Amino acid sequence: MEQSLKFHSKVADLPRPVKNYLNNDPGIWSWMTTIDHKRIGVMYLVGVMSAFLIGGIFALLVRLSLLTTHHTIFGIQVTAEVYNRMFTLHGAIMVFLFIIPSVPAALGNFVLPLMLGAKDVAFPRLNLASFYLWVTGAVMAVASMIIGAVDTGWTFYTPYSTTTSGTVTLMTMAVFVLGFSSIFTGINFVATVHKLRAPGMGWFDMPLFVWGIYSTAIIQVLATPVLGITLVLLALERVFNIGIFDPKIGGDPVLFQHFFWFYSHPAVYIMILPGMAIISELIPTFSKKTMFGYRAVAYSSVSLALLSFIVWGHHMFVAGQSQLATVVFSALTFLVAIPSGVKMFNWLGTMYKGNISLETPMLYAISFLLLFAIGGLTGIFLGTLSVDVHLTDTYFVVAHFHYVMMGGTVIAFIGGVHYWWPKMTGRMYSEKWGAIGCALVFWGFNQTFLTQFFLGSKGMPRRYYNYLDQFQPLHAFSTYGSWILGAGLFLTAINLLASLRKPMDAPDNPWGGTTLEWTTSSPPITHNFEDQPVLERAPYDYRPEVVAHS
Amino acid sequence: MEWLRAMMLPAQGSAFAAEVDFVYMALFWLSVVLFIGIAFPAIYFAWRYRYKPGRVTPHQTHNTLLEIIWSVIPLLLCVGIFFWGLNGWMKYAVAPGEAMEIQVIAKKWLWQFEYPDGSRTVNEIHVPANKPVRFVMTSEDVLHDFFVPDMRVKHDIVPGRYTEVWFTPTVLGVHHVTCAEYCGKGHSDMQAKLVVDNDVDYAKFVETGGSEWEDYKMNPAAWGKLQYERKGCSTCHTLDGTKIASGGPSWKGIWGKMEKLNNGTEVLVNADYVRESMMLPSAKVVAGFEPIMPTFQGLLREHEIQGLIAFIKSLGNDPNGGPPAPTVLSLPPKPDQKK
Amino acid sequence: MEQQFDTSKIGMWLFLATEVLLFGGLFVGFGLMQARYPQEFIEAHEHLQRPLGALNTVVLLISSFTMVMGVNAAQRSDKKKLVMFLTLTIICACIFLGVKYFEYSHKFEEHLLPPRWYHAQATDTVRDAQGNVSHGYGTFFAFYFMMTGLHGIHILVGIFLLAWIAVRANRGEFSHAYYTPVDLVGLYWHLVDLIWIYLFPLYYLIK
Amino acid sequence: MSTQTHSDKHEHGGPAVYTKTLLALLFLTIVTVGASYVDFGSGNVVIALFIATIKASLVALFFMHLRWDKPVNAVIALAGFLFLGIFLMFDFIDFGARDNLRPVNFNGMPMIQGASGASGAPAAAPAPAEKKE
Repeated sequence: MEQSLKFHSKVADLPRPVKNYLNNDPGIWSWMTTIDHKRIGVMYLVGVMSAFLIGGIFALLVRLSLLTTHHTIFGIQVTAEVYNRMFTLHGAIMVFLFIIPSVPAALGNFVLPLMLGAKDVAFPRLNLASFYLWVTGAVMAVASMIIGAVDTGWTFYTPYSTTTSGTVTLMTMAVFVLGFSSIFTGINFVATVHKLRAPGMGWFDMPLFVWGIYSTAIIQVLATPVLGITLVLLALERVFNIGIFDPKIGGDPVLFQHFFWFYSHPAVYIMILPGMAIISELIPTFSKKTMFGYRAVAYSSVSLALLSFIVWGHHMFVAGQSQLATVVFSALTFLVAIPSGVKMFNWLGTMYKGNISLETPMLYAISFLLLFAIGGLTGIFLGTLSVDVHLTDTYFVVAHFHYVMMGGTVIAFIGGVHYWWPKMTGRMYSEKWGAIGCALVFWGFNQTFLTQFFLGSKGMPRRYYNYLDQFQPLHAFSTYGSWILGAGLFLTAINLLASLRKPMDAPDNPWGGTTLEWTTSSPPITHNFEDQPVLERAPYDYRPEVVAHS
Repeated sequence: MEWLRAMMLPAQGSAFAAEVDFVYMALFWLSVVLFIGIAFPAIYFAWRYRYKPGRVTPHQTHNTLLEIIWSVIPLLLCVGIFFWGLNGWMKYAVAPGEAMEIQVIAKKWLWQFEYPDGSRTVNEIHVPANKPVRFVMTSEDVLHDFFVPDMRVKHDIVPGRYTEVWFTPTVLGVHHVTCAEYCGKGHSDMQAKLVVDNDVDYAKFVETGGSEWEDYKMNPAAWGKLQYERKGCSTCHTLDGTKIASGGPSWKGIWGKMEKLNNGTEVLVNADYVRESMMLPSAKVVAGFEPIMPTFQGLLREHEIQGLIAFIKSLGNDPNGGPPAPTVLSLPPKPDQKK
Repeated sequence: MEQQFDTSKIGMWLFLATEVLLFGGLFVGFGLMQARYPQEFIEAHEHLQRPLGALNTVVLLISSFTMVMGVNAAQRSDKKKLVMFLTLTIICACIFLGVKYFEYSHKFEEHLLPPRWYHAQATDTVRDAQGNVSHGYGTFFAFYFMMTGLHGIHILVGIFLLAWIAVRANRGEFSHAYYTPVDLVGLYWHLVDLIWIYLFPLYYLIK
Repeated sequence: MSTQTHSDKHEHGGPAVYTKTLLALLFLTIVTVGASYVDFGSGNVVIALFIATIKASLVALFFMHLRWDKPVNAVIALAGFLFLGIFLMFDFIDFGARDNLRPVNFNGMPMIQGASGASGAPAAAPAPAEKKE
C-alpha cells in the first residue's frame, strides 16, 4: 500500500464525497436502467469478464484434449464433434463477446468521458441500448450452445456453415446483434470526441487513449455493418438457399471470405488499437516523462485504422482469390508494419531517461512491449508470400494471432483494469499479488503459444482433433503452459476481487497521472466533476513546474 | 545452423522447399535481431531509469528526424521482404507447361486422385521423382486444403471450381499430405500419402496400382485389410460391431447374414452383394442407415475388390444362421490393368 | 441546444454511413454476381416492369421533396404545414409500398424467385447440356428480393417514424427552437430515397 | 428568403431551392429512363450510374443540407461511400483476374454433395425448371 501511494500528491485529497456514482442511487433497478456511462462501463466489465471466463474454460478444455493423442479430459472421451464445438465456441465467445467490447465498451465507457472532462457520452440512452444489445447477443450465443451446437469455427466459412447441422443460424444472429451493439458504441464515441471535449482541449490535447478509442470507433462504424449484412446473407443462405455463397446453386464460397474479412480484418484493429491506446497511457504515466512523439502516436492510430480496411485479402492468399489480388494485398499488408513500429519506438523513446516505477500496470505494459513485438514480427513471416504459403492455416497462425490478441490486447486490457481499478472502485489491490499474477500470466502465455510457432512451422494444421505422434511433446508442453496461464489469470482475478472487501482507501490520483480522470474523486461522483474542468496543460507533461502548478 | 532449421521446419522434399526455408530462416534471424532491439531497451530502461523519488525527467516532446528514420528504414526493409517473398511465390504460382497433371477431388473426408490415364487412387498418390507434377483440384462438398508440408505448398480446394498447386519432388520416399482447411468431423483424419518413386517403381505403380499387390497372392484378407484402411472404408465402417454416427454398418460378423434393407426386403451378404454395395451403394441400403456412401466405381481395381470381399469374409460369419460362406475363394482374374 | 442539435446530427450521419455500408454489401454482391452471370442478369431484368420502377422513383422523389418542405415548415414553426407535409410524405411512402406489393405478387405468380424456387421462363437462353437453366436467373431475383426487401423494410420503418413525428408535431412539440427529431427523420428518409436512386437503374434500366 | 419568422441560422435553402431541386431530379429521371431505351452497349451502365450519382448528390447537397452543413457531416457521408468503393474495388481485383482453370481430362464439374441449406432440399436438384406446379 505504502508503495503504491508514492506518487500521491503531497497536497491532501479533496474531502471524499459521501455520494459517488456507486452508492448514489443503490438498488439493482437503478443500475439496470442507468444511463451513467460509468455504471454502464462497470456492467460491461462484469459482462465481458464473464465471457472471458467461459471462453477461457473452453480454451483450457481444448488444450486439455490435445494433451495426448487419446483425446480424454479427466478420463472422459472427447469426440471430434465435441472438440470442434469447443474450439468454435472458444473463438466466437472470445472474439465477439469478449475482446471486441472489452476495451472500448468496458474501459472506454468508463474512462473516455472522464478524460474529455465531460459529464457523460454524447448519447447516454444509446449507450444503455448498446449494453442491452450486447446482453441479448450473449444470451442468444449461449442459447445456441445449449439447445444445439455450432461447429463451424468462429469464421463461419461457407459452404461448411451453410450445410452443417446445428444452431448456426441462431449463432450468426447473435453475432449480428452484437455487431449492432458495437456500432452503437462506435457512433457514441465518435460523436462524444467531436462534441464533448472540455473547454480548452484541442484535438492534440486529447489523451492518446482517446485517440486510440476514436480510431477504433471509426472502424466500428464503417466496418461492422458489412459483418451485419454478411451474417444476414449467411442466414438467408441457410434458410432460403439464395445462392450467393453456396456453390451448389451457383454461388461463390470465396465471396463469403471477402465479405467476412472486410469486417473481420478491421475488427483485428478494433481489438488491438484500444490495447495500444492503454499502453500509450501507462508508459508516460509510470515513466513520469513527457510522451515522446505524441503526434506520431496519434497519427499512427488513425493511419492503422485506415490501413486496416485495405489489407483483408491477406487472410486469403491460398483461398482461391486471384493471384493479382494476392500480390496487391501482400504489398499493402507490409504497410501496417510502419505505424506499428512508430508506436513501438515512441514508447521506448518515452521510457528513455524516464523515472520508471514498476507497479502492476507498468509490468503489464512492459509485457505488452515484448509480446506484441513477437506478434508483430511473426506477422512479417505471414505477410511474405512464399513463406505464408507454408505457414498459413497452421498453428503458426494460431500462435501469431494469440500473441497479438492475447499478448497484445488482453495483456493491455488487464493492465488497464489495474490502472483504472482505484478510480472505478475506490480501492487499491495488493501490488505484490498483482506482480505475481502478471509474472505467471507472462510465463504461462509464452509457454503456451511460443511452442505453437514451432508446431506450426513443422506443419501442424490448425483446428485438428488428431495429430501425428511426432507433435505430442510440443502439444503437451503447450498444454502445461495453459495451466500456468490459467493460474495467473485466476490469481489476478482473486487479487482484484479481494480488494473490494476493503474500505475505500484509494487516493484520487494514485499513479501521478496527468489526464483529467485523475482530477476527480475516486470513485467519481455521478456527474463526474464538481465543476466543469478546464484544460490547463497538455497530457503527459511531467515538467516539475507544470506538475507543481496543477 | 542446419539443426535449427531442422528443428523448426519439416524435411525438404523439393528445391522449392529449400528456397522457402532460406527466406524463413532469414526472417527468423531478422526477427531475433529486431526483437532484441526492442526487448533489450525496454528491460534495460526499466532497470537503468528505475524510480528514484525526486528525479526530474527531461521534457522531450518529439524528434522529427528520429520519427522519419524509424518510419523509412522499416518501410525499406518491408519493401525488400515483399519482393523477396513475391519472387519465391511466383515459382509456386506458375506451374511449368510440361508438368504431369493429377486431378484431385477432395470430399469429406478422403482424397481421390485421378491420373492422366484415367486410373484413380484414394488417399495415396505416387509421383515420379524429379519431374514437375501439377495438381488440379476441386471439392465435392465443402472447402478443403491440399497441404504438403515437405514441399512447402498448400492451396485451398473450392467446390464449384478448380484450383492448382505444383511442385517438383526430389526426395524419394513417403511424404505427408494433409487437409489444412477446416472441413468438419474428419478434418484431422483427412490424410494422404505422397509416395515419390524412382522411375522403375513408378512404372510398376502405374501397372498395378501399388507394389503390395504381390502380397495379394499370399493372403487375400490381409490385402483386403490394407484396402480397408487405405481406401477410406474405415472412415465409416468399423470392425468391432460398433456404429459410427452418419456412417455405415460395421463389417463384423455380417458375412452370410440376411440383412434387412430399408425398403423392407432382405438380402444375403455374399460376394455379389458386397461388390454391388461398392459399385452401386444406394441400390440396397441396410435398414437404419442413410444412403450416404459414395460409389467406388472406377476407384477400385478388380483385385482390390476381391481383397475386400476376402477381408469381410475373414471377419467371421453371423452366428445366428444364414447359409455358411463358401470356403473356397475362386481364383481372382488377372488384375485389371488400367492403361 | 445548439450543441445538442449538432451532436445529434453527427450521430445521425454516422448511422447513415453504417446504412450505406449495410446496403453496400448487397450492392457489391450484386455487382460481382452480375459480372459472373451477365447474360442471365440482362434477360432476368426484362421481367421487371420499367414503368412501375419509374413511377416509384417519381413517388419517392416527391416524398423527399415533401419531407424537406416539412423540415422547412418546422424551422418556421409552421405547425399546420409541418403536419400536412409529413402526411403527404407518408401517403407517398404508402403508394410506393403499394406498387411494390403489386410487383412482388407478380413475381411470385411467375415464380421469378431465388434459385431454389425459380421456374424457368421461355426466354431464358443460358442452359446447360441437359437443358437446365443457369442459376444466374435465380440469383438475380435473390438479389432483387433482398435489396428491394431491405429497402422496403426501411420504408416501413420510415412510415412509423414519420407517423410518430407527425403526432408529436400535431401536439405542437416542434418549433424553430427545437425540431431535431424532424430533421433526423428527414435525413433518414432522404437516405432511403438516395438508395432507391441507385437501385432503380441497377435493376430496371441496365442492359 | 425566410424572414417571415424569427431568423434562424439553421434555415437554409427554402421552398424555391427545394422545388428547383425536385424538378431537376424528375428531369434526370426522365433522361435516365429515356437513355435506357437506347443501346449504348456497355455505355448504358456508365450513363445510368453517372446520372444516379448526380441525382444522389442533389439529394445529399440540398435535401440533406450538406451544402450548408458543418463539413464534418459531409466527411462522414463521403467516408461511407469511400469505404464502399474500396470494398468494391478490391473484390473486382480478385474476381476480374481469376483464371478459369480446368483439368485436362475434364468431364463436367463433380456434383456437389451435401444438404443445401437447413431445410434439407434434395441433393443435386439444380433444375427447378423440371418442377411442375
